[in-house]
Amino acid sequence: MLNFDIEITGEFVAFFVLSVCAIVGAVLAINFTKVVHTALSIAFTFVSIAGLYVLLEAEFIAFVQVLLYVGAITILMIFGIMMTKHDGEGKEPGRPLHDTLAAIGCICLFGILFYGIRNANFPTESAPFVEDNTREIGKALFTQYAIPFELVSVLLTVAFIGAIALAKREEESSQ
Amino acid sequence: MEALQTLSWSDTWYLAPELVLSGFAILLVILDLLLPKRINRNVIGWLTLVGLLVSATFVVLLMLSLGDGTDPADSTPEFYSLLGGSYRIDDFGNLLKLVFLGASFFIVFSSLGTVRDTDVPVKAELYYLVLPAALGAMVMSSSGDLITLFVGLELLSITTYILVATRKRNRLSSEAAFKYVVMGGVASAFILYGMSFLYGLTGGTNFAFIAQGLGSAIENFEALLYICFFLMIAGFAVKLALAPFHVWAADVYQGAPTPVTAFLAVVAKGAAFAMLYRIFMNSAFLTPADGSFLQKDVFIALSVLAAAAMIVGTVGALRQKNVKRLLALSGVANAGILLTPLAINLTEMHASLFSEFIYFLIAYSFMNIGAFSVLTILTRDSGNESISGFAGLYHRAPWTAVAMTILLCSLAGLPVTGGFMGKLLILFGTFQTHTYWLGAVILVTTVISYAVYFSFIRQMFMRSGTVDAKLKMSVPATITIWVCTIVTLVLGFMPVPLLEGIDHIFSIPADLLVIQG
Amino acid sequence: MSMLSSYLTLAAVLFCIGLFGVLTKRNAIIVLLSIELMLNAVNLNLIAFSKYGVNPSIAGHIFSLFTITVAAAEAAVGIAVLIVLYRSRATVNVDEFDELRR
Amino acid sequence: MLDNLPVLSLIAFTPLIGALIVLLLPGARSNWLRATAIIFTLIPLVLVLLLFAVYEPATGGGVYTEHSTWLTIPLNKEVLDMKLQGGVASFNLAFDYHLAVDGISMPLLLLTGIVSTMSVLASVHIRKRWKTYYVLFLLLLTGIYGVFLARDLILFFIFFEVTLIPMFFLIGIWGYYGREKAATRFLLYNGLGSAAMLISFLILIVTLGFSVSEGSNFLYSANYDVLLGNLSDPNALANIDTGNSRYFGFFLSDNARWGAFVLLLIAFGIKVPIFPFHTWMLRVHTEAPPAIVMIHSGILLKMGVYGLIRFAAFLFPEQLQSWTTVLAVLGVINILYGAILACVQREFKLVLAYSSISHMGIVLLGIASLEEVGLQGAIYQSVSHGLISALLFLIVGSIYERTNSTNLSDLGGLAKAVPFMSGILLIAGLASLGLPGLSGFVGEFLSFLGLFGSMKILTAIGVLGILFAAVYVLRSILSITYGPLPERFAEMKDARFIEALPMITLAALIVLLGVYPSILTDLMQNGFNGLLEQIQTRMGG
Amino acid sequence: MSTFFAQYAWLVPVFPFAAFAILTAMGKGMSKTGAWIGTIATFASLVLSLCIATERLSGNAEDYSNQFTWIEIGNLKLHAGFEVTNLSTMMLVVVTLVGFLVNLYSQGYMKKDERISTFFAYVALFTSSMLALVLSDNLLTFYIFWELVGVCSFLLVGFWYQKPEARAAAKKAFIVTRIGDLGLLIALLLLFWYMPGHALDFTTIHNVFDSQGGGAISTGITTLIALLIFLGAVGKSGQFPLHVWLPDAMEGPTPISALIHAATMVAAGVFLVARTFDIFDASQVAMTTVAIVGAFTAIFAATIGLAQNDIKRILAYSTVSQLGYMMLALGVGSVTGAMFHLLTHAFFKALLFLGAGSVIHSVHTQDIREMGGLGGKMKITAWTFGIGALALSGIPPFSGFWSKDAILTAALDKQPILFVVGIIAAFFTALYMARLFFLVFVGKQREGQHAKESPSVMTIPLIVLAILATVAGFVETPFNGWFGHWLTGGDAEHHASGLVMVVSAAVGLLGLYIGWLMYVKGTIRRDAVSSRMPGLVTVLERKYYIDELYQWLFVKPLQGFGKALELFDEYVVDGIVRLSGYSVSALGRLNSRLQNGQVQTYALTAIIGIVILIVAIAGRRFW
Repeated sequence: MLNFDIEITGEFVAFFVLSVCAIVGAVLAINFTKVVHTALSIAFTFVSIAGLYVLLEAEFIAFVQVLLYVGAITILMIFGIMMTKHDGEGKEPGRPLHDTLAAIGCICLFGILFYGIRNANFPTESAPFVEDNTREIGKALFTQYAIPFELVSVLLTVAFIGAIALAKREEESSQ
Repeated sequence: MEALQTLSWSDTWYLAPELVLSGFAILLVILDLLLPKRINRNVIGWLTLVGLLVSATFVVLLMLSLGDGTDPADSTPEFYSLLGGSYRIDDFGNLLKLVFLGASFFIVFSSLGTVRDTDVPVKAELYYLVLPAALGAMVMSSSGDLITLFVGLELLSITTYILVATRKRNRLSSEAAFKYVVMGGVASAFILYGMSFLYGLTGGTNFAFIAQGLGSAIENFEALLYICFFLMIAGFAVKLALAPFHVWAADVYQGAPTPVTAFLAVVAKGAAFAMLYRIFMNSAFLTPADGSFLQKDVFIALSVLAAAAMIVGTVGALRQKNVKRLLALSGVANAGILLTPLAINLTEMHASLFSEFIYFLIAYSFMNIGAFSVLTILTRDSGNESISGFAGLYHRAPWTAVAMTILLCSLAGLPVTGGFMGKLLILFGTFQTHTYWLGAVILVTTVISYAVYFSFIRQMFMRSGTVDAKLKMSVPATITIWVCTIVTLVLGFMPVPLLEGIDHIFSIPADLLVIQG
Repeated sequence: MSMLSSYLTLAAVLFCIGLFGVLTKRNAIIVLLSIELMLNAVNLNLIAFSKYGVNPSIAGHIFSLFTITVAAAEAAVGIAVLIVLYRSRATVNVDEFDELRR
Repeated sequence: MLDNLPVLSLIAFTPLIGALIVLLLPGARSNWLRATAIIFTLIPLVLVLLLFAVYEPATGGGVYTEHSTWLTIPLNKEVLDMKLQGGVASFNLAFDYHLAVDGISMPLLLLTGIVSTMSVLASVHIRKRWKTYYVLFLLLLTGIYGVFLARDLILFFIFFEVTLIPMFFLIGIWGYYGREKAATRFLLYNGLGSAAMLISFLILIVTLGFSVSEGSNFLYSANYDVLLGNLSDPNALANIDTGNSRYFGFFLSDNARWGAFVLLLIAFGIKVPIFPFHTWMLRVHTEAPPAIVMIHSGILLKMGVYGLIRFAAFLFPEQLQSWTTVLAVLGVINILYGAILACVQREFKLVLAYSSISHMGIVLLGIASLEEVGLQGAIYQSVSHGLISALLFLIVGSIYERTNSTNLSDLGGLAKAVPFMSGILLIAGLASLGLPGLSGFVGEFLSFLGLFGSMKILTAIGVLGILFAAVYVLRSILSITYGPLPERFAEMKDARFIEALPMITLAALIVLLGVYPSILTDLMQNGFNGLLEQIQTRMGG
Repeated sequence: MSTFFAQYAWLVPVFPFAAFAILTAMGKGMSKTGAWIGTIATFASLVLSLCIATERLSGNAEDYSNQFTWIEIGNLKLHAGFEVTNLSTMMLVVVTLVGFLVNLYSQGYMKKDERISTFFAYVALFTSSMLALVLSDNLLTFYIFWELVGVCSFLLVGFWYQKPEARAAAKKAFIVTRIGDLGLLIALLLLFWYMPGHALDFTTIHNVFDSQGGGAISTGITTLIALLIFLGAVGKSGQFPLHVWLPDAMEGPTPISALIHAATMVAAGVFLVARTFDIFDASQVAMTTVAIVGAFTAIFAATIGLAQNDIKRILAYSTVSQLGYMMLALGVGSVTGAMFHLLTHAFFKALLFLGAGSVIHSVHTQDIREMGGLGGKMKITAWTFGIGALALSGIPPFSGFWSKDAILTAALDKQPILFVVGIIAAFFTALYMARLFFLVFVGKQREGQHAKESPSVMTIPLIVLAILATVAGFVETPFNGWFGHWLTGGDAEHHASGLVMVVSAAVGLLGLYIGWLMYVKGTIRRDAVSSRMPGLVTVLERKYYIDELYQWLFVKPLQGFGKALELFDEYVVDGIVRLSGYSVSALGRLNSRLQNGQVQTYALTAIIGIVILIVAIAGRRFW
């Protein structure tokens, strides 16, 4: 079942390298105890994923990925990290049962997913793809996906306002 | 794909309810910024109500403009489809939208005058954020496309994350919000993961596409398709708080401001159901039944979850002393019941799943909102969220106690209330399809739930509280309580008009299945 | 093993790592980051399907765009909530957020 | 004169109207409340008595039947073509508002009227929250009348449940020390019973209740008469096994029949109660206020009997027939178990509770006989036990009010202090132990007589119960009324008029039924025809 | 016509019932008048009974019966009705006569009691029920009144309810007889289902069982029915082993002992067997059983009577013994003998009880060891009591002699052993009667006792009964079988047996003589037996430990069983209920343990949940 004989192509090599980077980044992120390290290594993973997007001919998405995740989200996180103090990291007693169960759960889930993926009978040919997919994306966004697009704007506004409303310190004078 | 459809100005008519909501939301944000601090933010509450009402009016108008498909000569379309079917104005959506808007209306209405600034410093946000949340819910019930669905879901979720955290001075509120964010995020991830497979295996995000692709998908990727559905089930189970995915609910309900709790219990849950119906009836249900057990198994999984939710919710509520947590667990049990019509699937014998569902949803909404309104009044009075806060309520406010009793009877499914009729209909469905075990679970958990709900009644009627003074009632809350009580009774005694109405306008092929694209 | 399978497997690995992070990491910020990792795995899935899927289409790209946006919003709200929480608890340890219980 | 009135509805719903009126009266005017409650308890009694006067046993109560559709719930019209007969025009679930009276329900209606009136009179002992009390009391009455009148399964179920809630309150608010526990126990146990009943009912509705009316209008009916009709109709879908359950879910298989039957047995067995489902009622007997126990022991338990006969027996004659031995054994266990336990109790109310169990065992024997004599005996015994236990608890209430105890070791010699009450207590006791000339004997005798034809040994063992009855009745009553009178009771006053009135009435009725049983047996004359005919045909075929 | 009065026989029980109704309704307000109402009503019954009797004495009067349908269910009918036969006429006369005399006597005896009207009400109810029982034409009606007399007996035994002993005695009386009633009830059910046409009336029973050749009912069932009926009779008539209640029943007022526990009700058992004699006659086993039980009871009770010291208890055991005689008579096939003895016994035993009552009334004790020499003070009582004692001891020409003679003759015919037993019992009877009489009336008077003769309202009944006890025997002598003929319609069974007459008279005299020697003359020391065989005397004094035996054999085990069942009920039946409650709530606890506040636990639960769900539901398809 585990059939790994794959043609070694350029794409594959690139995929291999990037995926190793992504996984290593992710694993490191999980293993680091310092938050900053974690944030940075996860950013590394995000960049690797962006690379994979390029490989998958999704340059626009890759761009957005870098911009949003590596830029915005990770920065947001570091921002958060800096705002919150984090002294007593890594000193708590472990939770062996919990961690073991979590590991078992995740591994089982992965096993199931892997079984599904392995058992799938994917079409070997990738269909010819539109050249300028950024334009296509733009077109689609403003035609067929206009409603979700507008909605996302509402969503972002709400998140923005909400985040401010929550995070802002209340003036002592008020009420 | 056919010629790309774009939005035109004429489509604003179809989107009017949604547009009204987003418009009001933006307007109120600005208003809140401009209004001087000293002005009581109840104004925003009232305006929120106006927005909800206007939106509801448009929904009704849209419903009236739709044909019911009974008369072949009638050329009025049974539904409107926008953007290649990615957004649908049909009776499924409209009915649910009305429920969401109505529920939101009563929740906001009853909270007017009971929410205290000391508790919720950002009162304006509490009110106007209900609008985008309701908008999200409406989008979820109306979309015919995975992407739209997802965005709607996230709009609702993110808004509710914020709403939960609005008791800024309360340590519990932000903890609840955090838990909700984590669980909600994981759930979203699961749903998305499942959706990504659904997209990948069928080649479309539109339900029409998905339906077409299912046939070959089941041949080639049966296992992956199973996984895809189960991943989505997991995500939805978290959103719906079905056991064993329910544990967060109690914490979040407890931490949130009471109106938000009611919103979570009614609107958020209902919206998740709307999405579940949309997705599962247009994908899992349409998988070919011969040669694969996929369809059967998915619905069995839903049945199992429904049963587990009923059992765990009821049993868990037995030992619960905090009213909000108790109602959360009761909500878990009720989610199980609400899931049942879908879980027993649409078959030759059982075609009334939607009317069963929506009937009980309506009944459930009213009884929950009523109960939460009573709770709001009580917690404002004493700050006591424990069940003992109800002690001696009969002596302090006899009529409220009576109303609460009726609402509780409805929650417990005792005749003659909306809860009873709704449960009876759902039960009848389980028996029609010979799913006796599920029916038995419903009944037995219902009986156990008597112990839960009657413990309130014991407190209200058989114990004496620490305070004897008359309970101070706020007018909107009182009105809400009585509206809910009366509706509950009416639903119990006269279910037929509503059911006939639903039956009249609702038709499964046109309104639930998106086969025609 | 086709490329698609490889991508899917990678996505699955990342998803599960993310999940494991959510389940085990004590630091609330890492938990939030792990959720982002899960969402990223999903995006990878979507893009891979968009190229190699049964019916390759741009829809996958769109979907992932929305996902990314939504994830950003979610992260923002999450951090905001965390900040409020931190103010009252002076910790970001998830396992110390247990005042709501039973 | 009753022909033009919806008399059955009036019987069932006047208490409800009374409840609403009481609700509107000022709570401080206890006299008004009492008077209203009494009036609205009396109205149905009078109506029932009028009905009794004009009731013709030979023709049955068909004239008074009220039948109209109540709810017709549309099930979605797109029920895919079921390959039955072409297109489907409509598909409905119909609950009817169907009230009827016949030889089986008539005696129980009389019982309800009488006992409820006595109980409302006995409610003088209620000392707090009159208004709520009377509202709930009247609500309870509506439920009880409804149960005995309803001929639609769902309507029946609703009335059945409606009795639960007021009872919960009545026990829980006005009961003794352990009232809340008792109330909860009552609610849950009976709730489970109702759940079992509903399962069974729904199985019946989706199979037996299915019929095609007028072309392609499909209907699930919950109407009892429809079910009965389909049961005996060989062409009904419920009786045709097509072997394909997916498309024809209407077949009522043997297994389903058995399942439904056993569930009904459990459901009503809890109410009766049949051993081992009896523990809940012990608490109710001890904890509830006596006026309510009068209703509970006097009427509510009979709802179980009624249900057993009306549903378990009439709808499943075949199953019942093959289980008569089981039923009889259960009956004998009930008789002896209750009786022996009653012999060792120290608390008078518990003695009475166990004696109720014992007496209900006799009812089971009557049902198990499947003979007209036995079945009539079962109803007769129910009525008689209803009157007797109501009387006993009436006295218990009066005694408790004076002595603050009903423990046998605390009491004694009351015959000296309260000779009238003691005398009535003795009469009730003697009736309870089956003394001829009092109603208890007739019921027991008829039941035994019925069963003896088919199961001699079991009946003989069951007859032993009346020996134990003598033991526990005399033991307890004599230790209350006979013997030296303790000092502290010397100043006790005998029954007031308001107490004496119901006592005398009930005692007189007990004597009347004992001496002139034809009052009831004539009434029941044709009540069991349907069942007996079915059994006959089955025996023949 | 000859059934003129018989048609109105139903009025006989109605008079006393009316009295009962009036007395109950009027309540306490009429103590003196009340007594008279009861007495007059009984007198009316007596007059009517005598009219009927006269009517029937005039030759071959036809039996008259009348019935109506009591309950009609389907095609089954249960009747109620009355029937006048010679047998029932005799009983009518006995009951009304003794009843009237006891009423009269009670006027004096119960004078001081504050509940005198209640007393008379009860007596009236009893009389009424007893008369109705006698008149019943079928077994069901019979059973109904059979129970009613039982309950009246219970009420009257417990009349002085404040005495704990009275309470216990009343309870015992009712419960023990109920054991017998069970037998009768089951017999009734059996008969109902086996008799052709579900008939229960005595005439049909007579016809069915008489023509045994028809074999309508198998012998086994017949025996069973007969034995069950006999069980009823055993309970009511205080036969061994259900005799224990009768001596205890002496806690009731003495007139009651005379009326119910000597003359009438206890004889109802004998009457029952006589009434259904055809059933017994059809089963040899049943007959033998009746005879043996009767004979055994006769001697058994007589021996106990020897060692008792309570005047009423001695008489009570004597009653048990004499009822045994009657049963013996029935067992050997002599209905006439039984009924004859019933008749004479009713008179002389009522006489003895009333006499004893007179004594008790006067000296306020019942212990014969505290009495003595009363003969001088209470002449009438002493004389009449003496006559009664002689009649009981079977000394000719008193009535007891003749009736006992009839029984012994029949016994000798059938089975000599039974005869011997009877003779020995007769000896003991004479002996204890001598002891009783001599200890009470002869000898030295006790200090401090101011005995005086009772008022005439009490002595007149004594005199009347004394006359009857003397002469009643002549209706049936070995030389004149009129009574037997009249009663059974058959040929008189008079086998004049000189031997029997001589022997029975001789043992009677011997008993009296020995008693005289012991208690008057002192030739034989009183403790002659007790000093030599103390064990025996104790056994007799303790009534063969039967009560104790029952206590250990039935009462205690049953109580123990009841307690055990109570535990079972509490811990097993209810325990399971509670356990299921607990387990549900334990499940709830499990849920609340899950809610530990850790969001990661929640997520973990969810993940494990979904993994299990997939494995369980999807996994089975791919395994």
